[in-house]
Amino acid sequence: MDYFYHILVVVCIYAVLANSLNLLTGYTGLLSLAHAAFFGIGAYSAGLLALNAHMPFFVCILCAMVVAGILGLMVGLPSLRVRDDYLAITTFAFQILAFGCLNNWVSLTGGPQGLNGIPRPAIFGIVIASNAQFLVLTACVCSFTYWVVARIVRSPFGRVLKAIREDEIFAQSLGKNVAKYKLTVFVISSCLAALIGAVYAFYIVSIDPTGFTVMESIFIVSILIIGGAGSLWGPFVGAVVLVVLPEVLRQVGLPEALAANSRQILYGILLVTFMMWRPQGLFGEYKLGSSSREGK
Amino acid sequence: MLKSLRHIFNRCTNNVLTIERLKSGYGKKQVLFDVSLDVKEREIVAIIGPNGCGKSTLLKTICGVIPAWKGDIDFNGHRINNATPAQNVCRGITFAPQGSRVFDELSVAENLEIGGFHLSEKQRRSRTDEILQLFPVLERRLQQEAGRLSGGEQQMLALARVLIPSPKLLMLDEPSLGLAPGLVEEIFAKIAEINSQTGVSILIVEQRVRAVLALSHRVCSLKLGKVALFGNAAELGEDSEKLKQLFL
Amino acid sequence: MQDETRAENVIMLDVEQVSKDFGGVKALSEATCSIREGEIVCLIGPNGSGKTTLFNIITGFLKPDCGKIVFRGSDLLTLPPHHISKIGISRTFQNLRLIRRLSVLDNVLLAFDQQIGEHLSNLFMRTQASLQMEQRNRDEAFSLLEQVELAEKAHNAAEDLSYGQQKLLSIACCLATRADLLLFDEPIAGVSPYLTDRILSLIRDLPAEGKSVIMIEHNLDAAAPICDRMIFMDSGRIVSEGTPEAVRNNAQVIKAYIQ
Amino acid sequence: MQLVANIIIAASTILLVGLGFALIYRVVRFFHFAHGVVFTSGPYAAFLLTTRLGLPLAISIPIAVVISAALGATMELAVYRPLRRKGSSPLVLLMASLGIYVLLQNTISLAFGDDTKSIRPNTISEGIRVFGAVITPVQLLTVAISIGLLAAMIVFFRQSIMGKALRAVANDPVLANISGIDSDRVIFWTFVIGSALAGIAGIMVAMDVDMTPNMGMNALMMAVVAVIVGGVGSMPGLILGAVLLSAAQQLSSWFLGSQWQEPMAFAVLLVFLLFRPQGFLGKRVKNASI
Repeated sequence: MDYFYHILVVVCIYAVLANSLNLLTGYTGLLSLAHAAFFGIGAYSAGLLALNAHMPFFVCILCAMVVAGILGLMVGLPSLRVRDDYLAITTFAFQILAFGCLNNWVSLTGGPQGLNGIPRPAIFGIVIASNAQFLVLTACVCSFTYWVVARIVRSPFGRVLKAIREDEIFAQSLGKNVAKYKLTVFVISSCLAALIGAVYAFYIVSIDPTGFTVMESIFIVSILIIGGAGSLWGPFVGAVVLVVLPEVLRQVGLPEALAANSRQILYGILLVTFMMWRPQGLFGEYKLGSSSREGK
Repeated sequence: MLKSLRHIFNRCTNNVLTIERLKSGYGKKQVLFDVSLDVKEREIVAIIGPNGCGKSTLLKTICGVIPAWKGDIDFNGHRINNATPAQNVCRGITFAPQGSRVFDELSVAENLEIGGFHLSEKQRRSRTDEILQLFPVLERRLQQEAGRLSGGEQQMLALARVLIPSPKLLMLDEPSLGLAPGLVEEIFAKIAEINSQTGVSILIVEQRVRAVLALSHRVCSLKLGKVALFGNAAELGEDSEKLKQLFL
Repeated sequence: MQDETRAENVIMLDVEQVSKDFGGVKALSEATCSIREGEIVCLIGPNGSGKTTLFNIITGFLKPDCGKIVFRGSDLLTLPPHHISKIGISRTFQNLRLIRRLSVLDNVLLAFDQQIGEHLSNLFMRTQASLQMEQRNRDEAFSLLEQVELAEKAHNAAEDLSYGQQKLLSIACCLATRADLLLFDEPIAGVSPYLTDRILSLIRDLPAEGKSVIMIEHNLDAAAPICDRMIFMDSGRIVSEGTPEAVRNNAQVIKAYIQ
Repeated sequence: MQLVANIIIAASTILLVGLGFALIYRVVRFFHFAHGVVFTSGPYAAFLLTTRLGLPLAISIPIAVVISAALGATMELAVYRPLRRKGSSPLVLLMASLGIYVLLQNTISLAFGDDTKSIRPNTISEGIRVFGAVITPVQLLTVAISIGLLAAMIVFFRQSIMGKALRAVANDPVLANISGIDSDRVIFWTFVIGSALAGIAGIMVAMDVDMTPNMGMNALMMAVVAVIVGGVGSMPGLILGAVLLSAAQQLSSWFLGSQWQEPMAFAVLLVFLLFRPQGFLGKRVKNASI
């Protein structure tokens, strides 16, 4: 049963990550390959504060979100100058830089050993320790994220985001301050990633840089794209498919040593297949990089 | 059945190109409405008309850059509605797009070689030598980067490039665009020379109406995507009132 | 409301000595013109004469090399495009720009200015006000769509419209910004005769609402009856301006077209 | 002196990978991430041929290069060409190539294991002293090969019709199409040549420092950085970029420790993307036309 809860927690975590990335990539059309970095920044900030400063749970989470928000703003700046694949490369560079820092800044982050023994969080005096309790917590975060993203994309604010995704120049010509919107979305998206990152740190107790690699970023993007970018339910479906499917395969009896690779191979195949035959994903309305413009 | 008969008929007349009721456009925007015209062997046909009347669209549709929506494009008895530009080049239709476009990062010699991409090495060399005799300006600058040529020289290069594959039909889109007045006459004289020397049929789009009318045998005037007039070029050249009516 | 006779003569937009160079090609050279309140001006000229460049400069998408543009007292050259739209200049594009996958209604709603719901903080704090405003805008958008005969298609995606309807929609978006100076880039090119009449009559009625229009159009027969003045451009220069009749009979214009 | 030697060696490796990547990017205009796994495929193919089939290294290396070239060409035929036909955006192509990368890298892991494998000719090679710096024969060979291939590429571009067609497509794809160039054929050969270059680069690197299944990502990223820093589409720019990048890396490893090499490279990239996205010698990135 505990294993079952664990899988659900993982699904929730990836659903939050994909959902927050959805705001950026699916609704605003800014492909980011740095989402695992923000996830990691959230986890490390919260972990460090809990370990070294013994801050309460909520303070840790809040600080993690603020740190990630500021960094998100910085990563968002290039998006005002470069677009599409160049933006993807820029975020990619940031991702590698962030991983390099987590891995090498030993005095702060503990280097490859990472942080160990992060204390169990207490919410209103209740210590959260079991997988079932964490499932409730992550499910709450998941609903919260869904609520935030849904409220944003269904509002006039979200309408502007979609306009920027489809045709930036048209949005500008209608008086929308595109730069402001892009930066805001970068910040919100990073904050949400950091929020679930912090929860993850408390859940997993020991964190190390290998959880926040480029591959992890690509995995998050895959979830979003396969589920469907630009749809509210896409990220959930994507998370379920990509997290549960390999578990099912494992149950069929693949040896443990090969499981990691075959899981990756599976999502590599899925990614290529979807790009070729259904680039908008299962439920998406948006194909990456396709603007509204018809060729003249 | 009827269609193939028509193609046979087109082959019997001396039409190089026959277009019937052609419809075309970009995306949803229809630009050409039932355009029909024909070009005979060794003939220069001018296409004139105000902006946005579909002159360039017509050339692009013929050469296969944009698809024809409806209608027939017949070249030497073959229906070429869905041919790619590469197939058309092999068949003998070449196209010099607007604004003296050349490969500016390639040398003059390389530009000419690209023009004969589908030919064999030997053919390419002999064709290049033949064509260079028509363009002594280029011969002196073979190794120069094409982007560094003057505007007039670039247009000469663009003309030379499309002549390399020994086309039967040459399509030129505003060869005079952006050139100084003196050069325009030079280019027009060159086009006339090409036509008389090689016997290639030419379909030419131009804004400089009087100059192009003096050069052409027949003229097709488009207005809002429809053929407003298709007839003798010299006659229209003398009819100022008619011209003004077609344009303003 | 302003006194009409006086408003006729007040200058709304002043373009002075504007030049723009694209890698050695003079797209605009010392273009000078002015637009009065409540006037419809038609900009004509051969391809590459600088008409669209002038539009791009007025709306801030391009910065000129030199010159000055003043709109109702504010200098436009220092402002970014979105700001220029906010102070009352709106435009359409030659290669139609619309958000094709959004509904017709959403396209119009997008264009309204000063929406409470477009500020992030308001989304969570002033939910009620945001919703009310959205409802008001929705009503207004519907009446605008009715005006352009697109109300029935309000919930269709913009890409499902015909080309002419898309042009109408882009004009409706322009109107929804509540701008007073409207720049239309080839509003009737490629449009069916029926919709051409719809669009032209829509434009003709704009001055009565205190709006001015500059439009680029090649179909002179259709455009001439509705415009007060024509400006003819050639090679980046403003060659001639005056009543449509005068410009069309101007020797220089004829010469430029029929060289 | 050792530092200068290291910079030259590192630069020539980057140049080798970058040459292939830049070639492909120039023609197809999207980031071909799977180039990284083509790079890895070279040494693993060589490893397979020498250890399992017992072929001598001198024979298995050319075969391995052919295998890499075939791998790259297969990607083009099986994935990229169909995608292009559908008019997919560069981002979709980029994601597809990431998918291919993940797929193939893990296949290699699965087949060979994640541990380090070696195809070094002899286990311990004596360093040669050149101007007071110690260089291994393999490193010397790497420098020689990269210079040789650079020269060969220049000749290919300048002399052969395919090389010229390739430049024409990179220069003006629309005009190339109108001129009757079959762009699919040109792109196919671009992938063949670019992938062969990647295979060679991978083998040279593996002969120097051994191989792991994920060696390609790092190599690829260095190539991407060098290409962007140098300026897309400029051969001298690429050389400059490779030298600049390896200098930044070697200096940072000299002063900060070797673990900072990689972050340093990306810091350089970020600076360039922020302040000069067109790179050193590249043309200005065209803004969206209005």
